[in-house]
Amino acid sequence: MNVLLTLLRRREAGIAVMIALFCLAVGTVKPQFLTLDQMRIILLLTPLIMIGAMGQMMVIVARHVDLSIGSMLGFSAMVSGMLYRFDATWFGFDVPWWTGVPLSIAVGALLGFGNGILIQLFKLPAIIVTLGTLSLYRGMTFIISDAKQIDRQWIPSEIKGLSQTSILTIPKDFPIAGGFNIPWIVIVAFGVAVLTYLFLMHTRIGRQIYALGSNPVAAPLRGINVAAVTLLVFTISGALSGLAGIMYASRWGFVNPSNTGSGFEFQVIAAVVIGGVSINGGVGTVLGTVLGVLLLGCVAAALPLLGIPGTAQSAIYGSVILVALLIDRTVRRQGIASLKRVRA
Amino acid sequence: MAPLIAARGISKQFAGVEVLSDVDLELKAGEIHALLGENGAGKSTFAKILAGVYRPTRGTIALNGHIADIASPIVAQKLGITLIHQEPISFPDLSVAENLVLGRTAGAPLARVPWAEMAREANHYMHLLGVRIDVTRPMRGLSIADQQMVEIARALASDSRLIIMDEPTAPLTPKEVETLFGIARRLRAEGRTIIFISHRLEEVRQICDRVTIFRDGNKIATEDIGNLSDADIIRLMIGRPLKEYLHKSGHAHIGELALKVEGLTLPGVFRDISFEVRKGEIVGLGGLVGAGRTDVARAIFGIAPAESGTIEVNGQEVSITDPSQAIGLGLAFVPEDRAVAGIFRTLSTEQNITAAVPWQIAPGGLIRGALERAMAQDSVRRLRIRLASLRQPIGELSGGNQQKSILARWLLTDPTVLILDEPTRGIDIGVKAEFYDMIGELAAAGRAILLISSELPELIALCDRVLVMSEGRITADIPRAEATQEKIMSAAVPQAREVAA
Amino acid sequence: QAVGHNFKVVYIGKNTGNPYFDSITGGFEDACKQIGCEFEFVAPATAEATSQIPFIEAQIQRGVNVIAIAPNSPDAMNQVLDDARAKGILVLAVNGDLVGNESHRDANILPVDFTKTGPNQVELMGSLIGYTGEIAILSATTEAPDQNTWIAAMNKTLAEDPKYKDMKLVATVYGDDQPEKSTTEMEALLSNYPNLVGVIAPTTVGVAAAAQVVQSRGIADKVHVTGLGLPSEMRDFVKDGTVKAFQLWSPYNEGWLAAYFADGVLNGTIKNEVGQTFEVPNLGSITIGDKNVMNTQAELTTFDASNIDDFNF
Amino acid sequence: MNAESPAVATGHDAAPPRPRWQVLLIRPETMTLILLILGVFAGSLLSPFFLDINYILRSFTLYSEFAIVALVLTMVIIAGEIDLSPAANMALSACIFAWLQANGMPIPVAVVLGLVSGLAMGAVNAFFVIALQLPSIIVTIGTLTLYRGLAQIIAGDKSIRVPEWFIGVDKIMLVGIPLPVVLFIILAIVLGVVLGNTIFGRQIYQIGTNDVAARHAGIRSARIKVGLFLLVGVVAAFAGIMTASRLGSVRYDLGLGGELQMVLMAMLGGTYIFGGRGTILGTFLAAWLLVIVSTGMIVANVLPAVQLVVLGALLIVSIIATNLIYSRTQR
Ligand SMILES: Nc1ncnc2c1ncn2[C@@H]1O[C@H](COP(=O)(O)OP(=O)(O)OP(=O)(O)O)[C@@H](O)[C@H]1O
Ligand SMILES: Nc1ncnc2c1ncn2[C@@H]1O[C@H](COP(=O)(O)OP(=O)(O)OP(=O)(O)O)[C@@H](O)[C@H]1O
Ligand SMILES: [Mg+2]
Ligand SMILES: [Mg+2]
Repeated sequence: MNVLLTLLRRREAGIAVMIALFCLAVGTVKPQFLTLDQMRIILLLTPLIMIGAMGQMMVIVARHVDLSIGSMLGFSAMVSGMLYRFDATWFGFDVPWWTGVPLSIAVGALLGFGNGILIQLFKLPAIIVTLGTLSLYRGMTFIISDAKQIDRQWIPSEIKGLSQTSILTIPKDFPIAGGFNIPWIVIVAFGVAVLTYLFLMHTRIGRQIYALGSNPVAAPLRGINVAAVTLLVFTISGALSGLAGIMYASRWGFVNPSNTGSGFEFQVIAAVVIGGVSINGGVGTVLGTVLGVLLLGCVAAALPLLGIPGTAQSAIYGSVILVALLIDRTVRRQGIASLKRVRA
Repeated sequence: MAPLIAARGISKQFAGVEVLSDVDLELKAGEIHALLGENGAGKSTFAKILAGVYRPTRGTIALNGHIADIASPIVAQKLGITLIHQEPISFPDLSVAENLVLGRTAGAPLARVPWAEMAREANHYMHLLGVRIDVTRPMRGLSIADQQMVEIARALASDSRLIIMDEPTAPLTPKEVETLFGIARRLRAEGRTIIFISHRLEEVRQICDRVTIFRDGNKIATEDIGNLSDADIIRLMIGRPLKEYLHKSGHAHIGELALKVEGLTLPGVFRDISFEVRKGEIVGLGGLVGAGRTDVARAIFGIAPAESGTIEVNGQEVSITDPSQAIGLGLAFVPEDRAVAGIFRTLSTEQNITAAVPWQIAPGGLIRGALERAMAQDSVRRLRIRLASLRQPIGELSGGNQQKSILARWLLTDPTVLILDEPTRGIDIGVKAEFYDMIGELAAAGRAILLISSELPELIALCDRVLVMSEGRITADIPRAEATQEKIMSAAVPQAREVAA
Repeated sequence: QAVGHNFKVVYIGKNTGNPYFDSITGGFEDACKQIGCEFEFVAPATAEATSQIPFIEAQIQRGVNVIAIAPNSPDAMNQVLDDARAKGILVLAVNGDLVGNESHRDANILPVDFTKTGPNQVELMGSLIGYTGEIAILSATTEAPDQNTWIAAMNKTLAEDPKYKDMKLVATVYGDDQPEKSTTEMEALLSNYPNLVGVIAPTTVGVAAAAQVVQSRGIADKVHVTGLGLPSEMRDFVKDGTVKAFQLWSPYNEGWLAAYFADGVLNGTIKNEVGQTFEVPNLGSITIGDKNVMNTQAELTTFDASNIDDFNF
Repeated sequence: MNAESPAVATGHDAAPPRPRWQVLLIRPETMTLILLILGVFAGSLLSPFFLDINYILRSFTLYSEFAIVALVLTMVIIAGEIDLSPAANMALSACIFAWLQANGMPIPVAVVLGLVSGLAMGAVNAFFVIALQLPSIIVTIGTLTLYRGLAQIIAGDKSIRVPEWFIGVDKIMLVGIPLPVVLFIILAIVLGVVLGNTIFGRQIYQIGTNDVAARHAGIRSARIKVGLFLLVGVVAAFAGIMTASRLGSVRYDLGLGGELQMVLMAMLGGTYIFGGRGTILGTFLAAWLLVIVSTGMIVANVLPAVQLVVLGALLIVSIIATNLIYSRTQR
């Protein structure tokens, strides 16, 4: 009984099972869904959401939410894009290809810091502030870019290469999985996940994020610097959105003031919620979030393969979110029941 | 040699209410010092000021002769001052071990979390306190007692020179209390200082060297424990001899059955609860924090209904699944936690008072301002609620007056059965006396009253019978004549029950 | 009633930040410099069906003489466009038409004769794959009116012209003009049809996405991508050989033609009737086709390594 | 106020009351009103074509559907919940309505079924939020995706036409005011009275202020919340069908992004996102503010970019102001 319970409480197990079942189901209809090749496609669908989800997860664990990530992504991507586009006219020389990476991250961090300041300084609810900056930052993106798209010819080929070339490539003539490779952005995304894990599970500040979300009232009594932690999580969320921004430029080869990053927040929050991060703060694991992202990736990759029209996609996403919520709910019910048992 | 702590002229105000005035107190190194006083005397507030939770409105604190500005819990921690809060604070989603070390000032933000050592250390202290909990399990779901033990362990682990324990023993069993005292003595031997806050004189006598007595936010006296008899202490605590201010409202004549509870059970919370309350009768319900009293009350009132058992109101068997039904049946429930379950902080006092009787103020659906105003006004007058305007948000009122307003809310429903859960908790002494009078009057007016209280004198003085709960069961039903603190305590504490049996 | 040449013309694009409209706008601006009219470009932030309505309302209120619009929806704007025309404003659909609702605009300016687009694309694809093998189409949305007319024409050509008898159209998929969606659809095509040799993507977003998939898989020698694309977006793919050739028209000329047409109509020098012919600088003589549709050029322009650098849009 | 005289035995423990004029004037609605007036000035400075009541009314019809839903949403937020799905609900019920009538069902029946579907969507939200006690923000993010998706499945991405005679609610004029605006005003008055002067309204505030205390006081908070979700559902459906009549056709992306507009209206009106505070008047004014600001900028051909910035800034400024005001009345 108890074993079952603890297994059930392992939210990750649940999602892993969901993913496995889903893939098998699709695989029976379309065998090519279970190929390495397909895995690569799925992996290539996930990096941006994965990176964004790591930041969002920290924010939600700290009992906040960040709706502005999409706009931060767009803005920071645009800043880098414009650097690449105009560096010659501005500085008279071409900047090295990698400059966009730190730049985007820095810009994103700055925007996130802005969110944090508003929230912490004026004691405002994060959901409203970020709803405001969602529109504010998007507008700023239009203004700085004069509503002009940065075309792929301006994005350095090395940047674009990040989503094609890779460190580990199995030689073409190799019997199994010939030519299979995992592009850089996927590796970067998982790298971010690992770092997030180390940060949240193995540093004092990381644990303080959980503590803050778990009991905001008691946090200061335990000497937790609430202001600092809040600012930190929002800054990180911004920085990661910035990273996702440059990754967007790499993956899609352009930066567009209106498309780039719009709707990102919904995908990411969906992934995080599916991953079992509790909106009430204090609860959530990197593994769960990663699995949540992968589940969404599998769904996205399976639809066209099954010939399901794109029009059905968002309905399916919606259902997935609600199902995840239902599972979460039942698991928590178990939790509460066991709690009562403890008392008598 | 300068005293470890020298507090001078400490005063504290909350929203213009002075809850501490000019308290001077000196603590020697290596003493166990008791703080005594009625509920709301200001003990916890003083403790919190020492621990940097509150800043004093006036006054200074010197450590070893040097003025120290204890600006925050972190500072207190650095100065070696640790507070065990009256209500244990915990981070339910973090493991027991983490709760134990959280807030250590040592280490950079990015310092590694030493999970292994952490667990080892936690186990060590848990063993020391003789508690058997898996330190890797999350805090959520621990009993209040266990949570308290973790708090204590935390204090020990922090190796501070001043440890303040605010009613640490309230939820503990005598055995646990003994272990705690053993440790306390050893700490004293190591030259550490302990402030021990408790309502239990015998405990104070067991381990304390000196006592300081608070009343209405003033320090009344500091004495060696040996120089004071219990009678002296109580006199100092409440200003006048006990019997005078707790007059027994004997004359209420006890009428027919109003509330009958039969085998009420909510698995895991309480079981087989049976008792009856008659019109005009005041039945006390005593026990330790976490005994399940509130949950029983909540079950009767339909907030968290029991799974089995029957409830009869005025002889009729009823099923209550929602408070609105309970109210319809003439039940009323003044909850234990005012802020959480009682008041609508930001809404006007008049709204708060009339909340339970909507249809009386809005015959036909539309609210009649004048009608509401008149009813609220009448309650304010009768209960002597002190406020500036009926439109004032109730949050701006003092605790006592908030509590009166909640009582007023329920009196408007003209209840036959009135359940009061810790009605005088955190209420200052003057208002408290008024409450005792009111409760007496209500009984005299033929209402049946179930009084849940952790304050033994209160139970003994006011109640015609005292029921005692322990670990979710009723362990005693003591008629007024035989009700003594000892009897109630021994029934409230689990071990004692086994001994008796 | 002649309004003179200093009339006010506004062009309402699908959405801001859409590179395609920069060059149309360029055409309008230059033409208005010549003519002497006032030109303004406005566009909503998103290309959602109703997002243009407040802008049309606003232009009516501002009393412009000409509203040129790239409609986000074939019918959502019918009511407000009628209001505009009732106020005597000349309403032109420029680049994209109100298919099925032509009565709600005065005239429609398209870059090319859309009936020729399908065949042109098929011929280009054929020339790339030696007129044999399995091909697929990656389109915009399932209901995109222009793409659907072209796709219909492609099917017809493939079926009827013996020249293409060895070319087999195996699938038509829709990327909804989103890079993400288009990419996954393209990937799915490649895994579902292993011996695919060509993909036609008659949409700028789709063709770029398809090219990118081919590029990242390094299968340019095996799968040929072509379609309708913007030189600015396709330049790299052409240069690295991922895409041999693709087609489009000159958006610039659409703006140019629209401005001159408006000037003529407003000043009575052009009769907005089917069959009428008139001269436009640099474009020569233009004929108003049925449903008052006119084109800037007959055939598509083909871009390849030889000429890609001559185009800056 | 002699009624209060006996109480004015102000004890040391009672804080002095705030003067009456403060109670009346220092409220978020005042700020909204001021912003509104400023907006009108700014608008007329920006463009000579702006200050034309008919134009403003006509422009309001473009936002009237959102505004109408925002009024109900205000009550939901005051009750301590939130619903982000109404815009998607509008689209789905409009699609259902349009699809049914396009497939030969008589318009009145189709309308009724459209409204019923809206009610059902409200019920789904209520089920997840009340019965399963899940946070409404997440639930409705889920249902917003789901409803929009279902609309897309029903309509594909082609648009469904409605018959000519059904087109043009916004062209119907009552005393020179377009019908949708009239409906908005009437609904505002009705809901204003309900929220301000009835037990139902009173209890909505009490639930939003302290749900636990409300239940202890015998208030059926679950019932009331369910009622509110259902109300939003059906009103959203109504708004969706009204939009169909205004546009003459229905697509799945009808009212896309409307949820933000609605929340924006409530917030600009001083409704407190965590419940317990806010008024219909505030939302009423905020709706006009929003229309004035956006149309003012559009008619002046201000970049949509700038409009986004202004709206975002407005929201943040107003929430800061609201917070200051409330914390002031809080003490
Ligand atoms: N945060 C606060 N805001 C307002 N009043 C407060 C606050 N904390 C305490 N009080 C009031 O200060 C007085 C003293 O409270 P305190 O908790 O110090 O009493 P205590 O001696 O600890 O009582 P107990 O024995 O019940 O713990 C009480 O009247 C209480 O209502
Ligand atoms: N093991 C536990 N886990 C969670 N909550 C608990 C536990 N034990 C007690 N509580 C909560 O602590 C509060 C006090 O416990 P309860 O009300 O059951 O007993 P009580 O005798 O009424 O305590 P009190 O003296 O505080 O009134 C209640 O809100 C109860 O739900
Ligand atoms: Mg205390
Ligand atoms: Mg209790």
